[in-house]
Parts: sequence; structure tokens; C-alpha cells
Amino acid sequence: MHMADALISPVVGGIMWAATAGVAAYSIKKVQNDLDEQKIPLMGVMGAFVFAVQMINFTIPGTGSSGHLGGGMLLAILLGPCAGFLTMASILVIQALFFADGGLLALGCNIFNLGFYTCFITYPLIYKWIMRNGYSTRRIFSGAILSAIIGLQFGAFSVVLQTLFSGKTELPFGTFVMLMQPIHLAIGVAEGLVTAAVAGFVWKMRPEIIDKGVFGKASGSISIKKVLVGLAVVAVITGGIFSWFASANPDGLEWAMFYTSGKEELEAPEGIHQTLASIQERIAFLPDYTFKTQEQETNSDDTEAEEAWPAVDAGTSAAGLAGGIMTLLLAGITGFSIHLIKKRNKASAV
Amino acid sequence: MIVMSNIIKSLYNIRMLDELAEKRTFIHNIHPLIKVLTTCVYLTVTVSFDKYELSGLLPLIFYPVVMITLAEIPMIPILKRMLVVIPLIIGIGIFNPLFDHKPMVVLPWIQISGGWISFFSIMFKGGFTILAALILIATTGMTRIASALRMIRVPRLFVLQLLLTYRYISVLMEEAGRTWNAYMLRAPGQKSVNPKAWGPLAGQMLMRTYDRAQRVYQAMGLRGFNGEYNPGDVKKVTVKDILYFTCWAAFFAVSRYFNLPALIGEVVTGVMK
Amino acid sequence: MSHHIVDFIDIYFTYPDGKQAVNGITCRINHGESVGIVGANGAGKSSLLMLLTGILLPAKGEIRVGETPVTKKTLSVIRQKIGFSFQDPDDQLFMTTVYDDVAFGPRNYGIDEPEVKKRVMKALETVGAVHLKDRAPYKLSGGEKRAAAIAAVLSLEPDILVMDEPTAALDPKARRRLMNLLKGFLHTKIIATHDLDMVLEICERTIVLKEGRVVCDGLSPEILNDEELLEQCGLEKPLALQNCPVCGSGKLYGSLLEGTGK
Amino acid sequence: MSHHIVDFIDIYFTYPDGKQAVNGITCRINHGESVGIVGANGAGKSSLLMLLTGILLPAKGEIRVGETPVTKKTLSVIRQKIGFSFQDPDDQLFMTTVYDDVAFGPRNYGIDEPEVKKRVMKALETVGAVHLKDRAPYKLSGGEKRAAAIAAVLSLEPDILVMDEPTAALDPKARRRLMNLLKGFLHTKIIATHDLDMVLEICERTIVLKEGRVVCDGLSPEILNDEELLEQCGLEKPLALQNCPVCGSGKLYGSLLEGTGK
Ligand SMILES: Nc1ncnc2c1ncn2[C@@H]1O[C@H](COP(=O)(O)OP(=O)(O)OP(=O)(O)O)[C@@H](O)[C@H]1O
Ligand SMILES: Nc1ncnc2c1ncn2[C@@H]1O[C@H](COP(=O)(O)OP(=O)(O)OP(=O)(O)O)[C@@H](O)[C@H]1O
Ligand SMILES: [Mg+2]
Ligand SMILES: [Mg+2]
Repeated sequence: MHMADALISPVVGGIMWAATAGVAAYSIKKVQNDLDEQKIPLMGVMGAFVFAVQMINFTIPGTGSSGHLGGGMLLAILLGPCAGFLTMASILVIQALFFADGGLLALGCNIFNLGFYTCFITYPLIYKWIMRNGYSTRRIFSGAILSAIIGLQFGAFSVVLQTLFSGKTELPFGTFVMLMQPIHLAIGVAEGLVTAAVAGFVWKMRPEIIDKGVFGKASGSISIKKVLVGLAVVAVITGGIFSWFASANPDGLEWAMFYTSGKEELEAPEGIHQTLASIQERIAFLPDYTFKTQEQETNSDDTEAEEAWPAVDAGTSAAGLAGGIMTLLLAGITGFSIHLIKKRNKASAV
Repeated sequence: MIVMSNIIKSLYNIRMLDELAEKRTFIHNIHPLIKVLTTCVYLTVTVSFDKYELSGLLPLIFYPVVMITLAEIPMIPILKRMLVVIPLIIGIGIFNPLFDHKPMVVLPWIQISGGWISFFSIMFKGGFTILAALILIATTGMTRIASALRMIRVPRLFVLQLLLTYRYISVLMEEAGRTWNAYMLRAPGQKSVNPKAWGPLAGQMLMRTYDRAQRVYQAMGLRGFNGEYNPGDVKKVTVKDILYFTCWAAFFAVSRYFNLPALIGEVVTGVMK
Repeated sequence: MSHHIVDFIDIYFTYPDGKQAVNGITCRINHGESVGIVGANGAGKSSLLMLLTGILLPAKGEIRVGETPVTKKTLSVIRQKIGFSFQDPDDQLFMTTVYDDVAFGPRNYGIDEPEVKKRVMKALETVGAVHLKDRAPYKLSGGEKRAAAIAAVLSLEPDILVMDEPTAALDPKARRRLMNLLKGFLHTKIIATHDLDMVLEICERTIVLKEGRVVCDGLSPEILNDEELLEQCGLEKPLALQNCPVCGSGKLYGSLLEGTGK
Repeated sequence: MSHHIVDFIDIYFTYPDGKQAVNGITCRINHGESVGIVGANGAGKSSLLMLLTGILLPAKGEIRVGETPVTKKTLSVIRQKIGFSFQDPDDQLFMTTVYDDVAFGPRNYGIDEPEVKKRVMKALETVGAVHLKDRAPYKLSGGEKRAAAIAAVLSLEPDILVMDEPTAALDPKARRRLMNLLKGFLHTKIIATHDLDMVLEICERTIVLKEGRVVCDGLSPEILNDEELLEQCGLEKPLALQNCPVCGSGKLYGSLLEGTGK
């Protein structure tokens, strides 16, 4: 569920970078204050572990398919939320650089989606809550599964929002949600089961690792109140920024579309029970295009709205097409000639 | 049946990029911080194009083309890597032609819906951004990127942890690969790890990893580490680096504000008329 | 029993990063032979064993185990015949108890539980590790881990035993015990190792690798006494054949051989 | 130079899980001595070295390095004197290039960059690894990793070199090179190993551990030739001594000798 650079706008990318940087800064401060320096190699090596284990496929019982470890929840369980978040961040940095998974602009989104919800929402609110009366194999199992699943649902929903606010895709909100959430429910179950199995095993063999959260009590001690307050603040700020952005940007259309189709989704009597059939229906009956023209008319006083609709005229299109082809040709020639020059230089150097 | 596990294959991908970063070309010698900045500007400019602005986007292809050739990066593995990632982008982008039927390009003989235009624009952006990230790492390497991060004041703790993660990925992926092979040798016919072995297999590896982390920490402590990592000397940004950045930035800015292909096209079609 | 002949026919293997690890190896190992594979670090020993067990597949050439070529399709047949122990026992022990780990292989072959139990106990007895059966592999000492890993291989009742550096990190006595165990194993044995003294004792035949090629293939006592050859291949004479540091007596084995007229 | 004397005074250590790894060890190692610490798997060798370097702290007793007792407070002083190389070089090479890794220690001690460079290059030269300086540790072969790990210790310019199983997994030639290197290092050396042949060659003194206690402490040639003692401690005579027909006949030579009628 990595967000790709191509699917986000600079504003959304930037906002999520800022949010991630904020959470990371908080985490670094917390980790530095609370704990001894032993955590650094531990975080590094654990990050590498998650990276490596992500590549092992585990069979999902009864489905014949296989899944792998996501890691956010496991890191939170083993390292505590702050160190877990930072570790997840470095894993994603390396993936973005070496595998082009996600991308550098979308890195903020990805770190947030995969790290924030598990480490700072479901870990303290669900996992810790289930463990409030002490650890047991069963509690660890249910806690790990539940928080992994819910964490991933948050993450998937976040992906939907970030994509839609970026305005690169025409996919209506409702459809997108209907696509993303169930898929990630399945993935979440897989991840939850593997996380639970691993955490359960560690609990059985080396309880002190889970018990102390490796760094003693401090790491788990994020108070729920703080989390909630923090969440509220984040919600208000991002909400504000988004709505500002929505009104100040031609892509505001998408915002409106999101609103309307979102409402429709809620009002639909079949509700969640609508399945693929209804998605198909929507694809057929909600031609986005007419939808948009209506919106545009209502927004006609918005001067910028026009820019979102580049003039369609044969002349410019033809010029664009011809110029485009020439540009690509030119690029090809440039590349080729650099290559030739280099080759010749090398040959003469030898 | 998996013969050589994809774990080891991924490891080669990492190592290949790492080896490319050891080359010594003009591009490799540019200051890492400058390369990081240039990449950021490029990415931002690329994704800032409106979804229907397809032709204006095209000149940006010069960046990857020039970089790949100047830095002598082999095309095949990079393109392979791209093929792995791009389906995810297609998966989302393909909905645009389904939902957006507004006719956009109207020529006497051809008409394309807006959905297809925005689809191709997403594809190009996807290609460009993926290439930019791979080019950055293949010409800079992890260590130098880390030093660039330090220069922009990313906290030491995070940078050191990033480097350690990177370093141990090699060690642990090899271990994971061997464990996977050992599993498969005694479990012929299975495609992936059976639920009963999940916990023990990953858990066992985790605890070994945990113990290793303790040893690594001790090894660091024995050599005087006290939480403050000193990266040694850092290269200074030179005039050449600034020039490099300015040139690219200027090019990106021009591409962003003028639709170069349209201009060229107009000239050409004008001449033809 | 021709079906346990191992045949390497002009094998080449290159790692995806371009490293040519095996460069045209041809050799045949007969049933019941005990073969030591030696060579410097990076000579290609482990790669060769992995090719044999089908963990890697050759770029060129064919490997046959008996009549069966090692290909993707025949892997499960081949692997039932071959027991392979890795260099690092940690990589091989992944279940929660030693018993489960040793039982893992037979269970996967769909053998029924009483028979599994019989096999496991027999394997553990062979390596003298019955007392470890309920311990977690994770908590064992290095030598005990090694024994457990070998038992896990023996419980498969392989016709061919393939081992990668089985004596590394064992204390001298544990090493001796392992060597006695191997002497007692009468099927084909293929052992890659740096422990030339072990090769001298338990393998009648030695194959010397260098840069992915067979440099020499012959009787162990002869090869391991050929100082020049060993020197070229990053090796040295087994310690037992070197000058005695106490009495300083020289190349004894050679002179003894000459003395006996061999 | 009394400040490089290492003194263990009645040391006890118990792991958190209750395992008593060191049970009252007393001994003194003088400046410039070269000491081999041997014993079966689990005898407590590694634990003892970790106590010396302050990775573990004793439950009872005192360790002194020169005048300074090893305590939490004195750790940074102690560690500047001691260079410790781990059994697994992968644990120790944590930077992304060999150069940075070797420079890691000196940089932490706040030494300025030109001096760091001098030290690093000198250390790399000593182990013959200058050509590796820009390589990534993961790309090195086992022997090269070991050399780099040792350089990382040498660049600290320690007065006392402490090594845990330095020859494991090296090929015979690389092992020989390492041994030559160690012979050339003139400060105090403390080496825990199963490689008794190495002890015989480079350590004048041997300490035999068994179950966390010193069983024997004396001159290497004497101890390593005492079959009974070694047998008790899970060891056996160094291979070089085993088959020497002058100092005692081994199996191989035994039969040969019989054949020649001697
Ligand atoms: N996974 C791998 N990817 C790329 N190259 C590899 C890989 N494994 C081994 N090699 C290279 O292939 C060559 C042969 O390696 P191999 O492991 O077979 O050597 P070996 O004889 O077993 O050495 P050692 O005695 O150190 O175990 C070496 O040069 C090594 O660097
Ligand atoms: N982390 C640990 N927790 C509990 N027990 C341990 C731990 N490390 C070692 N032990 C136990 O302490 C004893 C001494 O271990 P130590 O590692 O010192 O042995 P050693 O002499 O170095 O053995 P080897 O030759 O296998 O390296 C062993 O019985 C071992 O099982
Ligand atoms: Mg090997
Ligand atoms: Mg030890």
C-alpha cells in the first residue's frame, strides 16, 4: 500500500512530510530523553530484521494465498512506539531509495501511513489497553492481531484520502474506499497473524523482551490522553490546511466531488453491503465527467476553475503532439550522443 | 518451488545500486547534498504538473536521460526495477480512462478522452519519479546520502540508525535467505512457510537478531561510542556543485513555466504551413 | 546401486551479480564414497553443494543423482535422497524444540507419527543428543546445535549426506565425536571444509577447488601431502602432517612414504 | 609497565537466567604476555573476556587493568587500553565502508581527522587490507572481514589485545597470515580459541577453563601435551602433536610404522 510519487500532488506530499517530520522529531526527543544509547543499534538491527523478514512469505491458513510481515506493529511491540516509528521510517527510506517503492515525495505519506497509526494509535489505544492487566499469550495474540488490522485500515484509508486530495486520479471516493478497505482487511489479517505468532513466540521464549518493551517501562508510557489531544490537534491542523488548499486550488473540484460522492455513499440504502456489482453500477452511472461539469457551473465564479480545463482546440493539440514527439526524439538523441562521446573518450583514454 | 529465494534476489538489487555508486563519473563527484536537493526539486516539479498537462511534462525526460548516460548507469536493471513498481501505479491510474470521458485532443483523425491523457500523465510521472530515486542512489550511495542528511540537520540518532539498518540488511537478508533454504530443503512442495512454523521461524530469527544487536552495541561501546556519532570529514560544496544545481533548476523552471513541446510544435507546424 | 552415483557434468554457475562461482566442474562420486571438498575462502565449495541440492540451478551443465537430473521438477525427489547440513546450524533450526525440529522433515514427507518418532529418536541417538530433545534449539551451545542440525538431516534417512563445514566452532572433543559419527555413516558423504585434518581422517578422496574449478581430484593422503599444490590453492598441509613444533621433525609423511617404497 | 597488568581476583559471574558461567577465577597476566584461553564449548571463555572488557560486570570479585578496577565508572578508561575482537566479525563491522569502520573508534575518542587517517592507514597496512578500504564490509570474504575487524581494533592502538576465536572459519592460509600478524604484535595478547595449534605456536602461556574455573595455567607446550588433562577438559592434543612419531604416535602413523616394521 505504498503511495507512489506519481499519484500525489506537491502540496499533499509536503503536508505529509511535515506531519511525519513532526512525529519523528517528537519521537527522537522522546527516545533521547527516556533511554540509554543502547537503543540505537537495537533499532538499526531490528529494522534490518523487519526488512529481511518482509521477504519471507507465510501461508495464510485456509486461503491458499500467502502474506508477509508488515512490521509496524511488531516494531511498536518490541521497541515501543517512538523507537518503533523511527525504525519504520528508516526501513521506508531505504525501500524508497533502493526499490523505488513509494518514492521520495511520497515518503512522508508512507511513513505516516505505515508507522504513525500502528505506533501511535493502535499500539497505545488497543494493544496497551488489552495488556492493561498484564501479558499473556492469548492477550498478546489478540492484541497484536487487532491492532495490526486496525492500524492497516487507518493506513489504507489515509492512502485513499491522500490520493484523492492530490487530484491525480478520477477514482470516486466511495469506489476507492470500497476497493482499499476490504483488500487491506485481508492483508491486515495476514500481517496480524504473523505479528501475533512472532510476538507470541518471543513472549514464550524471552518474556523480558516483550515485558519491558526492551527499554524498560518508559517506552510504553505514552499516555492515552496525550495521544487523543495530539490527534485532535493534528486533525484540526490538517483539516484546516486541506480545506484551505481545497478552496485555493483548482483541484478543489475534487474536494467537492469527494464531499458529494462521500455523502452519497452514506445515504446509499444498501450501505456497506453493496458489493462489486454496485461498484460496476457506479462506474456506469456516475460518469465523472458530467458530474464535474455540474460542479464547475456552481463554482463558475471561481476564476481558477478554468485552468483545470485546458482549452480543447485542434491547433494546440496538434502542436503539442508534434512537439511532444520531437522532444522525446531529441531526448533520445541527446542520450545516445552522450553515450557515444563517453565511449569514444574511453576508447582514446585506453 | 522457489529455487533461489527472492530474498537473495532483492539483496542483489541493493548491492547492484551500491556498486554503481562506487563509480567515479562527473555525476558521482557532485556533492551529495546538491544531488539530494536537485532530486527534490525535480520530483516536486514533476508532480506539480496538472493531470491534463501531458506535453508540457515531456521535456523533464531529459533529466533521467542525461543522468543515466553521464553517470554510466546500465539501463536494463533500472528499467527492470521500474517494471516491478509501475503496475501499482497503473492499478490506480487505469481508473481515469474509465471515469473521465471528456474529449481532450481533437484532431481530424483522433480523439482522446481526458482520462487517457491523465492516465499517461500519471504514467510519465511514475516513470520519472522512479528513475529519479534510483538515479540518486545509484550515483550517490547510502553513506553519502546519510552525510547529506546530516548536513541538513537531520538528527544524528536517526542518521546513525538509518546507516545501521542499511548495513545489517545485508547480514540479515543473507541469514533469512539461508533459513528459508533450510526450510525448503526439508519441506519440499511448500511454497511458503506453513502457519505452524511462523512464530518459531521468524521468532527464532528475531531473537538471534536481538542478541546480535546487543553484541553490536557492545562492539560500538568498546570503541568509545557514547551516542554521538562523528562522521569524520565532510566534503565542502564547491562552485561546480552550485553550477550543477543552478543549471538543472533553471531547466526545470523553464520546463515548468513554458510548454516547450507546444512551442516547438507551433514553430514546426507554423513552418509547415 | 547406480542410483546413488552423483554426477557433475560440466557445471557452470554465475551469481546474479555476475560473480562466476563455478566454472566448469565435472566429476563423479560413486556410491558409498566419502569425499572431502577443500579450497580457499571463496573457492566455490558452498556454491557447488548448493547446486547439488538444487538450492541453486546451474547456468550450464547437468547434475545427476543416480538417474535423475537435478531440475526444478525433480527437486522433491532429489531432496529426499540428499541430506544437507548448512554451515551455520542457526540457519537450520527453526522449530521450538529439538524434537520438533528433527521431526520436521519426516513429517513433511507425510510419514505417520509412530514412524516419525522412531526416526527422530534414532537420529538423536546417533548424534548423542537424546537428552536435548525437549530443549529449545535457541538455548543450546554451539556444539549441541550442530549435533541437533545433523540429527535433523539424519532423520530424513538420506542416501547421500552433504555437509558444509561441519566442524567449524566445535571444541576438539565435539569435533572428534562428530568425526566418529561420520565414520560410522556408510552411505555417500560429501563434505566441504577447511579442516584438512578431518578430511585426511575420514575422506578417502579429496577434490580441491580453486576459483570454481577442480584443480585436483584424488586420494586424500596424496593430495594433502602435496605442499606445492596446496600452497597454490590457499591451503596448507594438514597440521598432523606439518613439522612437529615440539621435536622439530620434518616432512614425516613424505619421507615415510618414500621409506615404505610407496 | 605495571599499568598493563591484568588481574582477575576471585571472579564470579552468573547470567540472568541463573547459568553460572564463571565460578571463581583468579589469575594475573603480565605486560607483554601472550596467553591462550582454552576449554570446551560453554567453559566460560567468552564470558571471561567479556568480564575483562566490561561488557559484563562480575557478581563478585574484582578485575584490574593496571591500577584501575573495571567498574561502570572506569569503563571508558579501560576500553581505551583494550582492543576486543568478537567471534563474529559481522557483529563488529557496522559501518558501511571498511575505512569508516576502522576510523570509528579513533573518531569517537575525539582524535582529529588527519591523525585518524594516519592511524587507520597504519592499521590497515598491518593486516594487509589497505586495498579494502573503500569496500563495503558485506562484500568481503570471511577472511577479509576478519582482517578488517582486527584493523578496527588495532586503530585504537590498544595496550592489550583481546580476541575471541580469531581463526574460526578462515582457510588455512588466511589463518597462517593472521597468526603471523599476531606474532608481530608485541603488547599483551589474550586469545580465547579452540585452535590449540595456534595457541601452541603463538602463546607462550595457556589457561585451561572448565565449567567456569581455571583447571590449569602454565606453559603452552607442557599443557598442550598433557593428554589426560586435555581429555578431562573436553579438549585433545593439538593436531600437530597428535601424529608425531617422535612425541607419541598417532593412528595414521601407527599403521604406517607397523607397515615399515619399525
Ligand atoms: N550469494 C552470493 N552472491 C554473489 N556472490 C556470491 C554469493 N555467495 C558466494 N558468492 C561468491 O562466489 C564465490 C564462491 O563462494 P562460495 O560460498 O561457494 O565459496 P566457499 O568455497 O564456500 O568459501 P568459504 O570457504 O568462505 O565458505 C565467492 O567468490 C563468493 O564471493
Ligand atoms: N547470554 C547468556 N545467557 C545465559 N547463559 C549464557 C549466555 N551466554 C552464555 N551462557 C552460558 O554460559 C556458559 C559459558 O558460556 P561462554 O559463552 O562463556 O562459553 P565459551 O567458553 O565461550 O564457549 P564456546 O567455546 O562455545 O564459545 C555456557 O554454559 C553458556 O550456555
Ligand atoms: Mg562456504
Ligand atoms: Mg565463546
